Amino acid sequence: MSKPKFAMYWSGSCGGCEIAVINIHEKILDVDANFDIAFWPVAMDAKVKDVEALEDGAILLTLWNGSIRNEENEHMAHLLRKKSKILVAFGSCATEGCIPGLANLAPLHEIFDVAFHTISTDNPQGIHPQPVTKVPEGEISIPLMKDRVYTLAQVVDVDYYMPGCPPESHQIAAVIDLVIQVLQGKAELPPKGSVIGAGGSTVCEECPRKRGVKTIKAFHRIQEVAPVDPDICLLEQGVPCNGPATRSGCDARCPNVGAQCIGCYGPAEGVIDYGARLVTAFASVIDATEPEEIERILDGIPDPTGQFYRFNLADSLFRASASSFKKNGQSPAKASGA
Amino acid sequence: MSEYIFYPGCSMESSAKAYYDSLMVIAKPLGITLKEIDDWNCCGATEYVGMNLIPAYSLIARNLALAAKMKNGTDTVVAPCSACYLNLAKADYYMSERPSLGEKVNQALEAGGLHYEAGSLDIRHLLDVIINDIGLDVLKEKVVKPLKGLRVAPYLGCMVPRPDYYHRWSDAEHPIELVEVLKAIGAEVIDYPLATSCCGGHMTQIGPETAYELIRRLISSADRYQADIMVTVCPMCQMNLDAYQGETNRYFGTNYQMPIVFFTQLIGLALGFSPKELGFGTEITSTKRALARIGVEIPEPVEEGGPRRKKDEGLPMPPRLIKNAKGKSLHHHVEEAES
Amino acid sequence: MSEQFEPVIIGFTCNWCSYRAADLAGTARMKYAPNVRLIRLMCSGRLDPTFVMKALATGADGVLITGCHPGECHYVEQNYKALRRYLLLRRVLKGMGIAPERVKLVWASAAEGTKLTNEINTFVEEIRALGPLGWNKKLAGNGHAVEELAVEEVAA
Amino acid sequence: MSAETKKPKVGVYVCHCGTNISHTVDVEQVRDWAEKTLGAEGVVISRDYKFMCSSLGQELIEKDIKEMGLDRVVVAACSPHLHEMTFRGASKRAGLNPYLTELASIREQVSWVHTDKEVATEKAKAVVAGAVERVVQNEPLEDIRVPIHPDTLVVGGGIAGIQAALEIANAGFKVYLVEREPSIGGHMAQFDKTFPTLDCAACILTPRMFEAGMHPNIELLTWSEVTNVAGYVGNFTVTIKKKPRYVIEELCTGCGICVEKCPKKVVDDVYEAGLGYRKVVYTPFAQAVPKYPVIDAPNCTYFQKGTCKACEKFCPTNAIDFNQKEEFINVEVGNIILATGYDLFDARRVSNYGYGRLANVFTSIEFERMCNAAGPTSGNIVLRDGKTQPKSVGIIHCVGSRDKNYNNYCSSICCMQSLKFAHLVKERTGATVYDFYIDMRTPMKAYDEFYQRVMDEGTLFVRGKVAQVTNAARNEHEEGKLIIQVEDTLAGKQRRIPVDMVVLSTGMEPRHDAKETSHLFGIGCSSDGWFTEKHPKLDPISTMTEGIMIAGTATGPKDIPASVAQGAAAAARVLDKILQKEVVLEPIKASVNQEQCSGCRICNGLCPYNAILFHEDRMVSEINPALCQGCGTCVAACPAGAINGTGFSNAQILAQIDGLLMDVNLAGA
Amino acid sequence: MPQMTEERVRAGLTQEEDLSLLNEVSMKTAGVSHLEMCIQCGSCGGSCPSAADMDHTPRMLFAMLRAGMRELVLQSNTPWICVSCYHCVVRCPQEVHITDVMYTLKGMAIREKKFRDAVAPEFSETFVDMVEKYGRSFEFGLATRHYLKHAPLRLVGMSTMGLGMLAKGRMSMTPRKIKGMTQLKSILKKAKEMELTS
Repeated sequence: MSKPKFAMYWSGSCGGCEIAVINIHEKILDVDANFDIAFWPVAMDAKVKDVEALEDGAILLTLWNGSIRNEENEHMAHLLRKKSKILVAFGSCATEGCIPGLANLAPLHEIFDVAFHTISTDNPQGIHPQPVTKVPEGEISIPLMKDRVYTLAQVVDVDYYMPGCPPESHQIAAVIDLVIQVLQGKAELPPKGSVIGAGGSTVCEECPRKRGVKTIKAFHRIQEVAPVDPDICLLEQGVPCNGPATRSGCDARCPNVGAQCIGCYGPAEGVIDYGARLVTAFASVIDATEPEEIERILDGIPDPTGQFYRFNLADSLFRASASSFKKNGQSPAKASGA
Repeated sequence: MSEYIFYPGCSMESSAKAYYDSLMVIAKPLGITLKEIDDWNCCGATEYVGMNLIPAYSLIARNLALAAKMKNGTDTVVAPCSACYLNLAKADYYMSERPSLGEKVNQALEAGGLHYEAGSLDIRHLLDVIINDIGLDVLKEKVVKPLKGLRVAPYLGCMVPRPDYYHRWSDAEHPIELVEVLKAIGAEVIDYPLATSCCGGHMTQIGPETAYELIRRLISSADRYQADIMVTVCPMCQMNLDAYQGETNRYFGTNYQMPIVFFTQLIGLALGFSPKELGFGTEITSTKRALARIGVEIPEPVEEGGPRRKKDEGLPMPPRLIKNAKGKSLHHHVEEAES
Repeated sequence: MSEQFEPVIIGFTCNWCSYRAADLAGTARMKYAPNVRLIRLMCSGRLDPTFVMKALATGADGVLITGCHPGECHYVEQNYKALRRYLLLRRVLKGMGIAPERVKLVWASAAEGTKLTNEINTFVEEIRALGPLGWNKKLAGNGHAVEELAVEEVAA
Repeated sequence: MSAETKKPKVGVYVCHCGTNISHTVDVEQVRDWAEKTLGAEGVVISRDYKFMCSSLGQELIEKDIKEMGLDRVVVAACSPHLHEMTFRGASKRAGLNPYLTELASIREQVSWVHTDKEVATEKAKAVVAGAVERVVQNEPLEDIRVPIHPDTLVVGGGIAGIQAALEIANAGFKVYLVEREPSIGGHMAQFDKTFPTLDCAACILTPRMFEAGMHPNIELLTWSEVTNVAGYVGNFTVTIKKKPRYVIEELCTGCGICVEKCPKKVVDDVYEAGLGYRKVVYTPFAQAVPKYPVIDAPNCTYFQKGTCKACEKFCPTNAIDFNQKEEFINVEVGNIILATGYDLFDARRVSNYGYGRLANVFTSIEFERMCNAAGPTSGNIVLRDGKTQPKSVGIIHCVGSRDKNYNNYCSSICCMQSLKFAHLVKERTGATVYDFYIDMRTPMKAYDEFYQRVMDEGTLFVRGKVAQVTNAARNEHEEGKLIIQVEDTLAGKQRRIPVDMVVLSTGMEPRHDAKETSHLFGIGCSSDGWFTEKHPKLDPISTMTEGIMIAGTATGPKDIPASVAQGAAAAARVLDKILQKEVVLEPIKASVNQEQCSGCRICNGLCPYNAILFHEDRMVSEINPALCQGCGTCVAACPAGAINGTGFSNAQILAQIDGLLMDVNLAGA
Repeated sequence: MPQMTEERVRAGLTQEEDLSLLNEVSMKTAGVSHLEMCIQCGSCGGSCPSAADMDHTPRMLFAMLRAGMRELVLQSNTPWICVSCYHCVVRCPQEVHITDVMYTLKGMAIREKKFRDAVAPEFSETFVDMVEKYGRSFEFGLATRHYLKHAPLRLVGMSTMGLGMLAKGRMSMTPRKIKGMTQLKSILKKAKEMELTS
């Protein structure tokens, strides 16, 4: 009996998720022992046409890492969806857009400008990538950018979600164990649409810091609080820690080492908009009744939108900022060369 | 040192020169710096607003727009003339109360390249600034020659305490500010009932009989309470009571000789300045007799004229309501009587 | 388009004050702009910022939040919590490029039918002046071609 | 998502409300649209009817529930505050959980406030769509029943509070009657006569006071104040502060020797309204209930200087105890009646009337004390000098009332009070009486007849709001008098009327601490400061807070008969609840999903009822449903989305938003 | 006819043909006049220091405005006798801007030439002329022009006082002109074009 097929794909993301998978150490051997790795560009050579040649549903499990930033990403998402029985949105980029999703705060032309025409870019000829370029050998093309960053589930049907930037290796190992047990008939898959490899509550559940009833008179950036009390809830010390609203599963890694949670595990179970939870949570514990005083306290959070949507913008109710919807001929098809 | 944008008003250049001179003299010791609005125009008095609406308010607002340009660390405009103070404050207030008026006025101002954002300036009367910014303590400190024995009738008139759009004054009818200032410079202040009644305003010009009656009421009341002198904060009031006193006497067959001066003049005397530099002598009804009472010798305490409240018999009275500048009442105390 | 833009506004009302003020406005046959559609909450404190975002993302042009006057909350002081959330929410909206003026918090007691109608009329005019938000249309784009949509500039 | 498992069957019922709705909303169009467009949302039937709230209308719904198996109902009609109970009742009768029925307000929020029929019809559709989407997300809920403690707290021992306490006590239930002054009796005890019958106030009030003082079911707590209220209808725990009397009640016989021997007098600002004096150890008045005196510690020589103790020396029963401290007691009650009364407007604020400046200007309450035979002048109407009888008196109405500078409302009693004064002046002095009024308001039984009687007695009425009272005489004739300057609006001329005495008919104001009181008891309070009724007409003695009633002038100016009636009515309501033994509460409550709670404690400080407790051991928060009042603030605040609020769940509200914006998205599609 | 609600006044929403006399006056008055809120209590007429010389008390004028008695109101001497003391304004229980309404009535009477005694209107006009000419008030010019026209005899009587004023340096015989006359003129020109409902 042949082993079931496994695939992992890397779209719009940093690649940290791939590293996280490798970080499960010898557990990776279990993957190889139980699966036939059909397609995993990072780990082994493979061709898209080989995937296209597979029967639909031939791959048992695909871990999709990365956001949908361009048409190639989208094309591959549709392809792997068709070829996979179980498609997992793996990591923050795939589940909620993650840092690439912050591009949704700006219009595409600005993104191109920053990438190709600012001082940090060494581009003496001012080259601006074109969708189609004529070369002596003929035409070559690069994929078109989409208007904004999409999560995997916004493009194709997704079976499971595994949050984290990247997902914790021990959680990956646990998920792999689970799948193997399912293969061996020892366990059942969770219901479709579930979040796997994470808890249902939020980071505070796993955070060892002591917490009391919160009344906040001022917010500070963590580096401005000196010294940070190692045993007391960071939020109580005025540090806007995203922990209360961020899904558990990471063992409260950041608060454990004295840094505030920045929210990479996304919202808790059933939450519609991650940022809204932080708006209401932080605002609720402010100890002031006069608008001026409240505003003064809020000044302590200089970029609330950035802080509340660092990982979740592409999956928020708004998906993007108004300016990213701007019509301005920014698409590479229309952008003329430099 | 407090700095203010200064709107003198037309009278300060002419009929109320004494007001202007005395203000300039006392400003320095009191720590008041006045930056005159560059090229200000007439506020329109009570006449312009009686002709039309937008032009009248545009006329006033030109001054506000010019003043706003001078905002530099201070956004307070000080006007010594009651009518000017009221007109400026009123334009500012109505331009916000009725945005449609504000818009139109600004359209007119734009024709002259100006603009005024209603509510962006704080428009205050000189007396308000002296009592609330400089303060009675500083004033008392600077007094070198208390006006002991001079019986002064404080005459505030109408347009300072009323309609009081921004609730700056302790009361619209019986305010205490002028009384407090006069007490601070050592004067004996009489409590007569007409301190904020009308001097006749422009009626001296257009309906003198009406005006004379109003002038008579004021002077006769001050006289009944044995005032030596009346003190005002307004050029129009001073003009009417002073210059038309003779006419009034002729009309009613009376012979009042009630001098009336500006409060800044009396402050100046108390601060040790000479009568001449304070503009004394420019009044029509002579202050000579009244002034002779001070600085010459310490006079005997004068029996207070007018009705006196009896305390030791009869039914107790409620204590008087002292309101703070916002018009809120301060709680009253229990009056005690040992039996 | 010569036709006047008719904004669609979602209004959140408190069961004890503003919803009753709306009832009162009705009973007194006061007239006001028909652009606001009300949702009853037990208290302005119940207002989850999610509701506001949801309304704006789903096609509303503005959101009106109404509660009891400070110090008069039926549940003692929950309207202050609404106030705090509202002030932070506005900052987030601004970051999203949405004019914070599209969301407004006003106080109206059960007796203030007139005030509520005036606030509604004023707010409708304010939103009318801001123009359509049309977030639902923005999101409805197919992801490839960017639709021609007016986008408001928000001052930094 | 639960709705997807079984497709709901929703019935939509659109009411014409006679023509109240159909005049501005095309009801048939809404009906058709609901069935057609909202079919996808689960609407299986849509009907319209002339009056849905009629028994026939309700039967229509019941029939459909039974025959068509509807599991959700939307009635598009009036405000839920009017008929939500009605239609939930209909659903219940047909076997459907009442909380699966929603009322969409298309009358108060649509037909009555808009004029354009087309626009109004579109809005009505949106409102209906919102309600349909919402009702699909509704969950069946069960009413909450709580037992009622049979004891009652009455706050305020004026005539309204006394009446309420007596009614309940006479029915056999225990009442705690709390009064912050040393004696019950309230304002009425200060009055001389009552209008229009001219009954002696004391003669009709003191029997009631004694009855309340002696009643076995009434526990009188005078010189006491409520400091804390916890719990909810049926089960309040109230903390009452008993201020130290410095007199041991058990030993005191009320003989009055201490009062007699006390060497110090102070102006009595309360009972004598500042017009007379009392001793430092005192009972406010002869008929006080209870009879025990109180030592006014701040003014007592012993407390100030450590010497005197005259009262202690002379007390035959050793009842004086200078070491008494304030004491806090807790009582358990099922219901509370607030009858905290009013304050008088401070007439000094109207500086143009000269009160506090001009000696012979008096307030109405001063004048009451002056007329009272037990008052400082033994009932003689005299000037401030204490001896001269006035030859002319001016009485001014509406002082501080009907005036945007002070209070914008009519104080309702001042016209009659002024007429009573006019009569008393005439009767006792024969002086000329001028009565200055804006509008004469004499609407109750025998009131206008009294007006005519006073007219007949020769009082000179002047219609005009007095501009000023001044002592600035303009001529001999005015010299030494108070001059009332007024426009006689019927003559169209300004008049100056010199008089010897002016009486200001001052209005009523909410208690200065009414806002604090409303917070303490968790009831509504208008911006003026009057307590808010549950319904101004149909339920004037209830508040929005279950179990707390209001009576008397605490809700607004009223006269004695109205206050007494309200006291009795509030008592009847309380008795009704006591006899029902339990009370039904709407199941709008919050609860914490213990699995999802992270124990962050953000919600902990948000509940004003302390209903959220934190389990340190399990590190989770939990809500006590008995204390939860259902405001939903914690639901909105939970960052983990772990708190659910029944009746107003996220799912319900988000669905309602979708429904309300359905047209926007349909148009866009 | 739309009601003259406070909201409408604030927003300046009106069309001339919609206006009743009461509403017209309300519209032409600075601020929000609250004129329609008058309860006819007479506190204005009672307060007025010069009521004795008025043919109608202010309260009566308001009733007449409500009754639409345009001619009678504009012919009344009441607004001209008003001394702007604001006693009535602070005492008015309905916050009617009484003094400002008087100004409006004066303006209307001048425009419609309804006043019966020309002294006061012409004094106002002279004053306004001076201000529009110089940007500042010019007491000497004003007094001489006014008295010459209306009270030559009084001028003689007043001359002692006037001379006194001159002698004491309290009256200047030459006007002072502001620098920005052109600017002021263009502002006033534009303002006059825009008079709310002219």
